Amino acid sequence: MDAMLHISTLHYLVLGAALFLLGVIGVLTRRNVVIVLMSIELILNAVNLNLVALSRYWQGMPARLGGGAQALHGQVFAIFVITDAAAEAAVGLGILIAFFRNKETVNVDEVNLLKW
Amino acid sequence: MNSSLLQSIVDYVQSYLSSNQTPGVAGNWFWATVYVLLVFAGVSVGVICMNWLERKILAHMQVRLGPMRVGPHGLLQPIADALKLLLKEDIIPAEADALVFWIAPFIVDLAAFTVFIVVPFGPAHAVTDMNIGILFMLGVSSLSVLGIVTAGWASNSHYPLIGALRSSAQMVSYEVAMGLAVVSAIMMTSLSAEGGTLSMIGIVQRQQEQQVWFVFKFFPLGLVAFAIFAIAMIAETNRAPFDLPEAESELTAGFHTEYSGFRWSLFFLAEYAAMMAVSSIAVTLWLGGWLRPFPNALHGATWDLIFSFFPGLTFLFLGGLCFFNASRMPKHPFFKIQTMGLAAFGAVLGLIGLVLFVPGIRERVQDIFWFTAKVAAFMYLYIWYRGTFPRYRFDQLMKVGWKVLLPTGLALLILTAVVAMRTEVWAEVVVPMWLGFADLLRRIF
Amino acid sequence: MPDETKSPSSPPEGEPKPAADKPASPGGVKATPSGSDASPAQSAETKPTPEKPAAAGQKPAAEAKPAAPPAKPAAAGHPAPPKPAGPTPTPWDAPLVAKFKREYGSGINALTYLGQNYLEVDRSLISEVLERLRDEEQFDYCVDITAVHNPKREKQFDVVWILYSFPRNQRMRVKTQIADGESLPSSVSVWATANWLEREVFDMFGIKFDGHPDLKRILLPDGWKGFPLRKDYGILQQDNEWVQINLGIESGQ
Amino acid sequence: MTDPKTLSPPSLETHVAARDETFLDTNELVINMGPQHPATHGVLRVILRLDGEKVLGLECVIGYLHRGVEKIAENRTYAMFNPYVDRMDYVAAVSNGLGYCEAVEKLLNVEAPPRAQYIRVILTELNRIASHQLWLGTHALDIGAITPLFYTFRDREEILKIFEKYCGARLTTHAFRIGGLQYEAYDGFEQDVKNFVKFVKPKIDEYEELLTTNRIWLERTKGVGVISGRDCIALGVTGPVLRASGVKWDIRKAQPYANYKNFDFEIPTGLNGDTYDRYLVRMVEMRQALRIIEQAVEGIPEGPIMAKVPKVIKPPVGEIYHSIEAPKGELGYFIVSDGSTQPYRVRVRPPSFVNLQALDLMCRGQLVADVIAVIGTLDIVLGEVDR
Amino acid sequence: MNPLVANPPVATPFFFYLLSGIMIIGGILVITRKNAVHSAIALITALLAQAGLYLMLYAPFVAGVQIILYAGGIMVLFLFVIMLISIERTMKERQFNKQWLVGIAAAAALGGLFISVYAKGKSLFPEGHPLYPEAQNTQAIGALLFDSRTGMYMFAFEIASLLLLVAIIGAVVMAKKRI
Repeated sequence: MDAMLHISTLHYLVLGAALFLLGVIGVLTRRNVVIVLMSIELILNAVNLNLVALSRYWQGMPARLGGGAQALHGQVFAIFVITDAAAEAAVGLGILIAFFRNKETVNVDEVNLLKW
Repeated sequence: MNSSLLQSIVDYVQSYLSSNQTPGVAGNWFWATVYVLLVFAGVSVGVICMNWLERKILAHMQVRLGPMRVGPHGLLQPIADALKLLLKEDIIPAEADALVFWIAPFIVDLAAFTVFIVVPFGPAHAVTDMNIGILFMLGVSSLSVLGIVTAGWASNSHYPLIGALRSSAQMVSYEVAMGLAVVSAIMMTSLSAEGGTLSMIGIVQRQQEQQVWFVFKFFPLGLVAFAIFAIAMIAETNRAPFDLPEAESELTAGFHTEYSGFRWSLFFLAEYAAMMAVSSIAVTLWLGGWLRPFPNALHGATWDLIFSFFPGLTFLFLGGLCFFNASRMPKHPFFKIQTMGLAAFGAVLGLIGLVLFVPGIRERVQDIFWFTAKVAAFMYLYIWYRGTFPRYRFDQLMKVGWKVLLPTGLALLILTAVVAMRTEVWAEVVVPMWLGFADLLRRIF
Repeated sequence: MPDETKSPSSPPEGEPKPAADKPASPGGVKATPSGSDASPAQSAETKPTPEKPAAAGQKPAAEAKPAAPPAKPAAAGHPAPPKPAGPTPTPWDAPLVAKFKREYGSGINALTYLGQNYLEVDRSLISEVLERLRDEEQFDYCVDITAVHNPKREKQFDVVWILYSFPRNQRMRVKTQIADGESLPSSVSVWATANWLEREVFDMFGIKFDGHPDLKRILLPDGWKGFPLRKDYGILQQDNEWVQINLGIESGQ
Repeated sequence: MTDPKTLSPPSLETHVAARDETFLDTNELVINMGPQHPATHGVLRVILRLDGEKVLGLECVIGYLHRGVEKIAENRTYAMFNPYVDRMDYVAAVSNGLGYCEAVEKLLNVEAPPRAQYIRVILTELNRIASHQLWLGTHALDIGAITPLFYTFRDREEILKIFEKYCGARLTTHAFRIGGLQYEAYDGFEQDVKNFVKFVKPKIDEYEELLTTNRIWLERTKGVGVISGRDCIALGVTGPVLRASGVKWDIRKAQPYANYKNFDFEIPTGLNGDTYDRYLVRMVEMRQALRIIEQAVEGIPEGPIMAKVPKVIKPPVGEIYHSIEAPKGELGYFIVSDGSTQPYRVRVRPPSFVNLQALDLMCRGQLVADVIAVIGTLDIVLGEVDR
Repeated sequence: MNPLVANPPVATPFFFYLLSGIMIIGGILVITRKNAVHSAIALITALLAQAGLYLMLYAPFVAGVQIILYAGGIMVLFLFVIMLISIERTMKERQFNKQWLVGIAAAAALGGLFISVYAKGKSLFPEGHPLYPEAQNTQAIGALLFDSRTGMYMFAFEIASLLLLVAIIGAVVMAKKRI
């Protein structure tokens, strides 16, 4: 019970893993490209959660091991991941629109040609 | 026991009143809750006042009287309106996506009201002081676009959809210019000894320290940044002359065409709350937040005392205005109740004014007063614009956002950065960089 | 009022007014008090005969028609013919008229009434005449297209084009007669404005215009029955029908 | 200014904008604007074909206000039909009445006496100002400026008061009778009119102050709904729209009726044929109308106000077309008489109806917001479009 | 003196379970909803809850970026695109593809992997309560990103901005019909 009530870094990691799995299931099973992209966002967020949680953990480390207030690399990395996600969403949705215009569908199973 | 309980309550209140921290920062959950409720109530009352004021001021700009029937000078009109809206049938179009249609106004309201938890009405008068205060405000207020987009989509009708698309495009593009202007102000905070800050209270304190409102800092850079923000915030709140998403003549009512009654009133509430929120940002960042005007020219204890009388004087003036108008009411018995009501309202205002002269209260309240007065000036500007300007067309609006405000904001940012750079940075970074560059050139050629 | 057809104080283009209008303007009111029963056929004969073989070839066909134009002034609106109180149309003399007469012979009849000129044109010539009026005679502005229904005549409809020329500052009308069910060539290609005007004529009279891009009802709903501005259209019929269908009772009208 | 002599048949095809690329043109949107829409000035229904916000084409659906005025005329006597014409362009009822009365007078071969003519001109020009004021208010409202509406209505009220004092009605006045006037001008009419002229002159400056140099107003109206003089003529567009496109043509000058030839006034013309020019043209027209009123009110002669018209109006057999320059454009009446007391056929040539036809051409390639501006600038009154 | 150090957050477990519950439910809704707009709203909710978790982890700057960029930016883009493509037809189609079983199996395998990693390497995972040493989080991140002395992500930052530029151009090229 104590483990349940005392939120440690591990809790965040488990949550991240769960979200990651949900994202993977979404990517693998859905046919709607928009939802596939959203699942990818879910995956990226799960990773971000891990990064931030571990960064938090690392700050608690002694400074001689590289911890302390400056140990924010995880958070910086999370920011880069968000940047990445923005780029990915922009290009992905751009492709989606081009695809939709040509095929009138957003079904990922229809994306089976290397040309329009 | 009873007296000791009372005593402890008084002590508690006293301890709070003498505290210099916001309840959120002090970790005081009770006071934080009280503050949240107070802010919520205050904003709601502000919206009601704005409703009445906008109709009256606009009416007088347009050679008409505005509401005159419900209560003296239509003072009770907003309440009547609110009642009417609450009692109206709640219509959800048959083809609409009921769930999303239902949620959308709440998203907008949530975004509009949540930002107020970091708005600093005074050094200790805020729900909390966040490390990322201004970032939080910008972020959360940008969430309202989600509500608008979903409202437009869920209505399943062309007009709301176009309104929503317009609105989201407009808000997203003006956020950029807005952000640039904000960054330049934040850059100015970093000139203080304590370093820069994103906290709303911190920003005002930096202005106090530097003894200048940021609107006057690095003249005209601060002014330009303020102007950019002032334009962008009107676009951000979808008000005239940028009120395209709800352009009546084109899109009937834009994204909330299909909304009625209570749900519509939520949009209305959110619009005015958002107006106050962005005005608060502008006041905090550039106009010195809760600081009283003319702190440099008219400084000293005497002036402080004189300025601290202003809240009470304002209320007395309003009360006197009520009495004056009550005396001008027609003497017909039909108007008897209205006259009495107006006089009573004036009396209440006067009493509040008198209470505000009490020394302890006077000192605590003047921060809130000056902040509110500055925000109210912005509110008046909003109404004035609406009475004066025609509406931009969509492409022109985008042009203003992307081709005028954005480049200006970028240039401003760079200029501010250059001007604000400290000497040691010049010595350590800029000069060596250029020297190195020159060296590189020399080696190449 | 006679001023109206006089040369305006400042014609827009300073264009001299054609001579044709001059005699007409005073004559419109008092100078020509009725009488002159100059039949159009006569006046047509006073004109030079058609030289063009093509026009000559038309002649036999046109010959059959004189019956119509002479009948015209009489029929111009004559359910009740009684007293010839007012002025009657007089022939219209103008270079334009002379030219058209020369080419089309009796297919064309030019008259002036109250200082206003009009051409009565045979239906077969109408598209050509209209086009030439615009191209050669500068009648660049089609003011209006309308029709008049005379159920008692064999050719029931007068279709009227009201034209105006900016360079000449001159108005004229072109009229033609068609029977019920006959169609007319559309003049949308001549004047773009004819689009809606022809639609309205179709809407109100049921006259079809061939070659019109989108000939459908314009003012009345699509399901409307009948053509209201025909004289034989009962005003109440539509109402009665609607009441019977929708309310299931006899209309009280 | 377009030289009408050089006009040749217009090529409208150039305006049929090809569907060119826009961002995200995933599908074409068909939007139905009206008939219940705040900006369609009544019950105009416009079906817009949009590409994003760009107009690919539009179709007007009209007739919602059709009352069969022309059919009514065939069942009324000449005098009885007179009030009906007021209901067509109800914001310029006096002009409608003027056109009808003059047309019948022409058919009857009578002329209204000079005093009646002068009063007619005063009232008609007052009504032109009222119509333009209403146009300005609603047009500005469409473009988003809400305040001018109230200013113009405040000032239009003064005109309506004069009408009310003159004939008892404010909107559908039925001010004129066939052959002259029913009512003699009331005492103080001249003074009222003079006062009004003095009152309204600074007000027009006030409207202009709000709008003419307003940046947003300029951006919204310049280059919007451009139509060339050639296209105007081809489409039969008349009135301020035609003049704003550079064609200096006004029936009051070209073929003067009433006694406009006695008055000194200018015809304003525009250069670009856009919405802004139409706005300026109408503003100048208001001032010119004031000029005419000033001259007319100075020179009102004494004398009878009614010509000798028989009690029962029975025009001789014949037909007449008479047109006047209404505030919206050329308002014509084509009346066929069969010698009886009822007109055999009355055809009204409504300026709004014909001008509305140009909407499609003017809006192609523009944005939705411009459609609103263009509908406003055409100054249509649906009562007249539908009759 | 740092207020955050002075006042450790109250009711951490409650808020953690609340927010993580919202996130899990949101995630499930994202991958199961038929209507893409509903999915998007569920995702937005999850993202906002995640921002709350960041705040609990004393990463306010990341939380702010999460709200501004994810909820306010990326998701608006998603909603925008969903509106542009007609949704009715998509909703009538089958929602899951043929290999949904395979997908779930793969995910389950991955989950098993996670669990086994946890079970085997329990000692590797952090335990105990972290301290609350951190004060000027935003400033520290800024220093890490930009400072001329302590910053080490300057280059990466510039690369990221280049990436965004490329993404902008790419999105325009993709979405525009004819350039």
